[in-house]
Amino acid sequence: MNTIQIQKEPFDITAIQEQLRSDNPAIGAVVTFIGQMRDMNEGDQVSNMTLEHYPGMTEKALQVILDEADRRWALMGIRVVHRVGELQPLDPIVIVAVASAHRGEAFQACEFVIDYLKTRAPFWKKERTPEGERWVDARHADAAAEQRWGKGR
Amino acid sequence: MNTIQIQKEPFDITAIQEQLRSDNPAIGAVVTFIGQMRDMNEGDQVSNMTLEHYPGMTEKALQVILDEADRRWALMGIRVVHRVGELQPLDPIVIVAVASAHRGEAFQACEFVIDYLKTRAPFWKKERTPEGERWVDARHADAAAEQRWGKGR
Amino acid sequence: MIEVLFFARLREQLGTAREQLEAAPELLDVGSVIEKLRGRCGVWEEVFGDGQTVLMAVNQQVANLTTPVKDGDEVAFFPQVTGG
Amino acid sequence: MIEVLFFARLREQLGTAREQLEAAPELLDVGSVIEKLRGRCGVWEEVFGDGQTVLMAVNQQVANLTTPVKDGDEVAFFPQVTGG
Repeated sequence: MNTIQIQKEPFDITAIQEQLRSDNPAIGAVVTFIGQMRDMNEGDQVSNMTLEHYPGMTEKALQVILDEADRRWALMGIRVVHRVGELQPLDPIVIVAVASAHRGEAFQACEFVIDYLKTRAPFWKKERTPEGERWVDARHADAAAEQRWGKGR
Repeated sequence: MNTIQIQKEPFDITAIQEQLRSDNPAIGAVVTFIGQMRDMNEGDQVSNMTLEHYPGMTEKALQVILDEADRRWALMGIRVVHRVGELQPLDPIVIVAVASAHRGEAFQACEFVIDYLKTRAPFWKKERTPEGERWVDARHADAAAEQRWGKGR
Repeated sequence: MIEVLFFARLREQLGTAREQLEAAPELLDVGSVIEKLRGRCGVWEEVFGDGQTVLMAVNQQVANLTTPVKDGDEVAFFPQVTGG
Repeated sequence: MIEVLFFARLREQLGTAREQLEAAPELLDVGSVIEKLRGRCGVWEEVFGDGQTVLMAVNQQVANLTTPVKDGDEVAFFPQVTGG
């Protein structure tokens, strides 16, 4: 019911949402988060980015997050696709799409999944700026966002 | 920057999101809500539905909601498309797509817009069930969802 | 003239979508328009009777019983909304 | 053998992505693996030194210093994650 994909290739936003939403006529709400690359970070221009991950652990970590979302809310499918490798500004990095009968659950679960992904899934961003390459630092905001959800595991 | 459309025709989910997200390389997050027709309501099978609205007032009511969202959060574009007329199960009814630099604001604003739309925009659903046609009753859950946002106007 | 509109369940119950009311000194607010409509008895009394939830708008903005009404205004009555 | 992996900034600082450590009685948990790596001095001492935030996993699950390690395990070290 839930799927997780890590890939170098761009993903097809339409296909992901269409396949999820047309899966079941009991679905009343689909909430989708798309995270995309910004051309600025911490005040510097960013021309491109490389995303590294830990193959194997990434999928396991995401599976744990999706299982927890299913435990907390009555959902009808979650799709997560995350890109790795080279990215340009405006490229989608990640999509999280959640289907449910009612919107409240879909909104909460979608935000929960991306908040946990940001702090628990082993991805690392390296940016290229006019001053050279640099690894992106973890944001305090992400840890705070995750903590909102309380003790989950 | 924000657009509102009321139409009989199906809307193009892809085009709406693509146009919004590629508008500005400072956008880091796009949150999309799609509400679609369910084949069941209040325990009855629903074969199709007619959506009526109040032309003129609908657009004004939605404009007020989007203006309020812009006042509350730092957003980079909102798209609302709502269908009227005949609908079948699985048909998308409404899409609300919100772009922002960061995801927290996009999530909140998207949920705010749909919560207010559900209680303030003049749309009415009439369902066809095996027992005949019936107007859908307003859900208490929608009024409760709206009230979460406090006094906005 | 005051343009009066009815939507959804109200439109069906009343059997009319729109009518023109002659402006008159006693039609000074939405409440007095409702009084006039209710005076027609029958289904009108039912729809606008006590305990019925009827929402109202003047010139396409949400209104209440004390919202003023004047010649040329558009007054609408409808049930609770159920879009989205 | 214990498979040891390094990612992102750590991989670059240490100049290696992966190595095999001989299993040994004293390598009983992640903390003792770190002790051994830190003993190499130079950049190793820096990366695993006090005050550095290094996250760890055993067999692809988040671990901490007291997580047990045995022959055949995969132990990974990496900085705070920044995906999404």
